[in-house]
Amino acid sequence: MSDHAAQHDDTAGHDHAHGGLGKYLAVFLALCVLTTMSFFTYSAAWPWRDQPQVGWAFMLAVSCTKAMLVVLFFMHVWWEANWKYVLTIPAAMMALFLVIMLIPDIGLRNRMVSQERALHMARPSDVLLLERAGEGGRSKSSAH
Amino acid sequence: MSSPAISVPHDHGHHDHGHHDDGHHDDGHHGHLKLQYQPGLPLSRGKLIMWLFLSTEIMFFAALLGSYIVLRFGAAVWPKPHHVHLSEPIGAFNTFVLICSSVTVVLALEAARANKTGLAKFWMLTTLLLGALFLGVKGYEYQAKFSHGIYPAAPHGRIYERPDLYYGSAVRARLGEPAIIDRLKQLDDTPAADLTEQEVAARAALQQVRTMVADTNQQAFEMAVVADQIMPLPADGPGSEAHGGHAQGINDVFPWLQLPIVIPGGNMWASTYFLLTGFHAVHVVVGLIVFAVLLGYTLGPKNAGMIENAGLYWHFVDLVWIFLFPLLYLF
Amino acid sequence: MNRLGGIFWGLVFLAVPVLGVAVFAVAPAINVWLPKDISAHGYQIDSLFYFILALTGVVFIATELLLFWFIWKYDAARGERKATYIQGSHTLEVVWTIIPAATLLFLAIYQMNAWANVKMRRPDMPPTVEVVARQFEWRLRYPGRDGVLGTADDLHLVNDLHLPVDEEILVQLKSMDVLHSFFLPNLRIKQDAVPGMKIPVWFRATETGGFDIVCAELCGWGHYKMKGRITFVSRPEFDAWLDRKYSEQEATQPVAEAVGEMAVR
Amino acid sequence: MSTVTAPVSTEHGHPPASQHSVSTFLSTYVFSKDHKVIGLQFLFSTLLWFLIGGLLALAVRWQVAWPWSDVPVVGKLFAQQGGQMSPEFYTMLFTMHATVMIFLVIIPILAGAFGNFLIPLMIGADDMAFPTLNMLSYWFMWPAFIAFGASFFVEGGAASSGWTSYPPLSTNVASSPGSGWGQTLWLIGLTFVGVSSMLGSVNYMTTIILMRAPGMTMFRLPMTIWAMFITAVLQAFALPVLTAAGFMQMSDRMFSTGFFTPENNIVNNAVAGPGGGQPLLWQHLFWFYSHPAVYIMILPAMGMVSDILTCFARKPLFGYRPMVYSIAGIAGLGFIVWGHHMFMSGMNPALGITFMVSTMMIALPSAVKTFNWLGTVWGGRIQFTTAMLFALSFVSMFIIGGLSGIFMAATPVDIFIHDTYFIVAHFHYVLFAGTAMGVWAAIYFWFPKMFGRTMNEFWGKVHFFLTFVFLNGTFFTMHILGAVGFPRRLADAYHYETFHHLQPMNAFMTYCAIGMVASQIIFAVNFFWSMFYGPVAGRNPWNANGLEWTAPSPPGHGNFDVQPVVYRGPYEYSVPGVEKDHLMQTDPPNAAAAAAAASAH
Ligand code: HEA
Ligand code: HEA
Ligand code: CUA
Ligand SMILES: [Cu+2]
Repeated sequence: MSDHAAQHDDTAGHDHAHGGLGKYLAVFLALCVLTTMSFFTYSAAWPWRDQPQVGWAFMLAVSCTKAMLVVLFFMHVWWEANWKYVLTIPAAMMALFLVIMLIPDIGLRNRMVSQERALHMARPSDVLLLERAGEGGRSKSSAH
Repeated sequence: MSSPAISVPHDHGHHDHGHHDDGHHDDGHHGHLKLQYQPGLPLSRGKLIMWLFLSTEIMFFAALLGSYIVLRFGAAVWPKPHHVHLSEPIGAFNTFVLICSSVTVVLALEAARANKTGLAKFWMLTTLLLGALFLGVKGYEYQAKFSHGIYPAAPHGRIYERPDLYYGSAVRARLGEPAIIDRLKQLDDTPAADLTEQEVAARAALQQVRTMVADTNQQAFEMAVVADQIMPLPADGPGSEAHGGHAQGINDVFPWLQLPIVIPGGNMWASTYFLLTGFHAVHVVVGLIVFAVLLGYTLGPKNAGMIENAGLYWHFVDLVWIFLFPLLYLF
Repeated sequence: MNRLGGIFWGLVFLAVPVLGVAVFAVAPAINVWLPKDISAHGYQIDSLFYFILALTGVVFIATELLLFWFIWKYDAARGERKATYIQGSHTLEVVWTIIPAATLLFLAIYQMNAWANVKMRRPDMPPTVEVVARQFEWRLRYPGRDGVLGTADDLHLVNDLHLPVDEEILVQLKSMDVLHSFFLPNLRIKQDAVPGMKIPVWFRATETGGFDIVCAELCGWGHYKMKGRITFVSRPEFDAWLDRKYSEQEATQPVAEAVGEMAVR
Repeated sequence: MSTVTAPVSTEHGHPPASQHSVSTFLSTYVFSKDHKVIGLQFLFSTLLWFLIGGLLALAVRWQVAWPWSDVPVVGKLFAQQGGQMSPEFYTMLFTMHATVMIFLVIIPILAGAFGNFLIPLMIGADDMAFPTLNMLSYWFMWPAFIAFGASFFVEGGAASSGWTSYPPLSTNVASSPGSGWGQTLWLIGLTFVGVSSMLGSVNYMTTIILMRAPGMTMFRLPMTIWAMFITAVLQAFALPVLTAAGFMQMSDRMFSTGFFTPENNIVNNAVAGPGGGQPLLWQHLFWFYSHPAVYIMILPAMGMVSDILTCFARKPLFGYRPMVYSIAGIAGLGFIVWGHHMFMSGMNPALGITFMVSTMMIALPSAVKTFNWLGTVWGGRIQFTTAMLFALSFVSMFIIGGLSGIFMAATPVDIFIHDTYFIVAHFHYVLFAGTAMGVWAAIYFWFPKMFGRTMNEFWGKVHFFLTFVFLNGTFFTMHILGAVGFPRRLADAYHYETFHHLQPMNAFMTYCAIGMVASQIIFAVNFFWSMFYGPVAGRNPWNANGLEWTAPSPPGHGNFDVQPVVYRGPYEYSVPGVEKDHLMQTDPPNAAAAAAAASAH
């Protein structure tokens, strides 16, 4: 820490003009609203209830917007030079590339799955089974 | 080389005074020359190294999150949040807490720059408290998982993937443990009058479970019924009331039972959930330590750089949560 | 540094390409070379090997000789000449980027077919045999008389793989515990066995005889001794062998059953 | 030429020496924040581990050549079977050999020792940007030293699943009986190495970006610095992925999570855990780091060799900018080729094709580098110093190692040679014959700057000659062993019909390996002797032109006694029309001033 401590922020001068309570509060409100918006996918008004992918895409878009807001305003990137993208964009690209390359072997691992494994793997039918057991079984014993 | 002949050709503006005025180093200074440097990027060393560090953190969380994404979307079944006692409102509340703390830390920075040291301290303290609150809520959530037996642990967690023979024999084995046999006997002998209505019902259900698993020739559906009695999976989709929305299982009524439970996909869920939130929590803890240290300083313009760097780190922690929250709680 | 220095070191560096080439020239003669290839596809791999050997051989000899030549010629002890002041050459840079780029791109495209033949163009047929790797043995399962894997009449064996010659073989490769690798040096086949995955491996042998099955992925202390044998025989012989093994198994049903249980579970 | 030496440096070095000597000793030599001291700490530690790694290699070689025969001398130490090696011990040997060599020798000697020592000196800074962090990055190596070292002595022995540590072998305690702590300690050690490297790399980047001497623009940086800079970028971006994967593996081992194990993974007749994951996930994450890591293990050597070649060829570097761009190209491409280690792993074969193409392409920047080195030597005035010989051999050997990489990059050929000694030959050529030779070049070259004295040239050359001969004897032969398909990691392969005739060849290689390790005695003696009794070196014994040569040898605290100002690029050798055969980076532009400066020297 002491090393950091030593660094007086001599560029602080740049930032003084920016920011300000009002802007931060606006960003804060936007973040809160966006967070609440993620829940929109759960509401009855959401049209794509049987296509979860749409909801996921929506929520990721919301998250990315939130991330942008935090990076741009709270992390002051909006007011500063673009050099920070030099670091973060390649990192983000590499991260994305890693995930994409993981898809065929891990994301689609069930394509090559062995019977021994499949036999012990949870299946959607198990969930149905449990749900059916829930309806039948609980009404029988009626714990509630 | 004759030193006087060389004069520094340009004045390098404000950012290359860059000598580290490191406190620990100061006593050594009179010994050597104060060097001047070529202008590099228009920012302080502290800020640069912090951004570089954050880039490495991006890769760290990319590996964790990336693994989570492919493991999850490759799985045949993934539990719904309710199956694993994950509560969206609590998660959303924690998101809110972190957003607030992100605001307070910028406010602390602004206050410090404006030389309002008292105010800066106040905001810093608020940030610290918000961070602690976040951890507290996290701890509460963990506790809820643990108490339901939702964790991966050697040699086995209590989560079973499918209501099959293996599950049945695991329940049988648990019921056959000497300590449990005693408790069961005790329970059987308790007159119904001494029990609540719920307990009586649960006792009946338990009786049913015991006979069902005793028969080694069970069908999958019977095991599903057993699993449902022990810890029911809520059948309702999204939109239902959150935690507690499910009916109480035997495990909930008699916590000492700790019978194995069935959550399809639950083991991998638990593994990734604890991995991701665990490492996020570790980062929060580090942030709190930093804030605690900062509180020991005068938070004026002189130390604004420190606050800014700590803030950058804190915003990053917030950023990770911004992605964790929907991925873990809402998807 | 005296004059001898340059000459001496020049020769030391010259020895690298000279002896290097010599080693590769002598190796086949002393039978330290690619083992006999008995597969239908192996020639593609071997010829690619030779092609790359020739290509890299040329690059190797050329660069090493240049290095030797420069060491020899530009020894400081040779006269009081000043070094050439040259910062680089744009043309040269372009040339020695483009030529290797073209070569390598060609190589990349040229080999795709061989790769696809061995790993991507899976023959459309039921598996001939299932190979399940396990610490430290190869468990084999033949479909038995009904020709379907996974039924009660499967034939179970360990380490002793017999297959018909001149026929397309599809092996279904699995592992029970850790990673192993199914390596058939004489068939130019290698494929890791991964627990939880079933991986198809196909080949066609062109010669009869017995050959090694090597485990080529570290799988624990006994990795070195995880040896199997693969024997190619003619179809009639194979059928006879299968029959014999089958009756042996029936005679000792309970034992074989237990082995089978293990292999599936 | 002035010979300002040690006295000056002590004057500058530790002013408060007289006051409290114990704490000064600690803060000067042990918990020092001076980049030079930290660099030397790294150097000594890594050389020590180099020795250990080399001895482990000898034990490996012994078993391969004469399986199950009594191990001489040390045999009694691990007397499992009366001096004879057990197969599980063999797996530990090569695992720890590779772990030590890679994580405790090559990476820290390049980035830690030379990165630390050279970066501030060559860019004209008085220290790293964050000296305390720098000190921590050294001290974070110690838990790793201890963890790796201790792992030999714990119950069940050291890690034994190869340096690649593939699960489920590594995650499943039952799969290698008795291996309780070894693998866990390995993971702990790896984490600390990771933290150390991460701290180092962000610090180096900051230093190189912000603390260059006036006039030292990015394109006036010596290649060493460029290489160190890009290596730091590689580390910063690749390492966290391994750290994350390491934590996942640790959790698989300790909490039976199943990131890397499938369902129903039966080892030794027992189900291992709930599973649910995929073994290939580890391989992807591991190689996402470890492929860039092989470039982390060679780029700094490439940079240093470039500097040494120019100095002793008395010529500018051929194609400075292409050299810089090719390093960047290697780094960039290095991130998208990791799958070439997994061609046979069960990875999707279509994915294999994309990785094959990118792997082929990564030979391009390497080609550019190789040809530019040749161009640098061409037309020079070569001085055969020990450092130069090692640098030349780096080029010569890297070509061999690189070309064998092409065989493996060709997926169909890799089917046959994957996991054979062909691979072992490949990576020893790039790692040992390449990087280690580069490191020796750098040691001989910068030794005067480190200790103020030069190493003995005659014994240096003897060391070079013996190492060069023996290394080729050991490793070149491995290519043809690989061509037979001789598998790696086998304690004894002679019971296979295919390989039974290869024992004499292996015996030959082992003799050479013994010779190679024995030759290092010459080096060790020369090194320590020269530290105290070698001929005193001036500031610039090689007439090189980098900034580090304007500082005293060894440089005092703060490095420079004169503010360095840079007027030119790093390779101004044999400039036409200039009398002197080299112009320092600090020599002012006009000829008159240059001449004046020359006479002032
Ligand atoms: C410093 C370390 C280093 C370096 C620099 C390299 C460089 C390269 N490596 Fe290597 N590699 C390792 C260390 C290294 N490697 C290690 C440690 C392993 C094994 C890990 C393990 O399994 O334990 C390995 C394994 C390995 C494999 C996996 C093999 C297998 O397990 O089956 C492959 C496959 O493609 C590969 C390829 C390459 C290629 C194409 C290069 C290229 O970068 C080489 C480029 C250079 C040249 C090509 C030479 C110079 C160029 C010319 C003279 C121009 C003309 C050339 C042509 C036109 C061909 N390497
Ligand atoms: C940088 C990496 C590096 C280096 C330098 C070496 C060096 C050597 N290696 Fe190794 N090796 C690997 C990395 C390295 N290796 C890796 C990654 C593997 C794969 C492991 C796996 O499969 O998981 C491997 C595997 C491996 C095998 C294959 C084992 C098997 O698969 O069964 C063999 C076999 O011959 C071998 C031999 C050698 C030999 C003889 C040396 C010799 O060159 C060693 C020579 C040693 C010295 C010359 C020591 C010198 C000492 C000093 C200089 C100190 C002086 C001291 C002072 C001044 C204080 N190594
Ligand atoms: Cu099985 Cu190695
Ligand atoms: Cu690689």
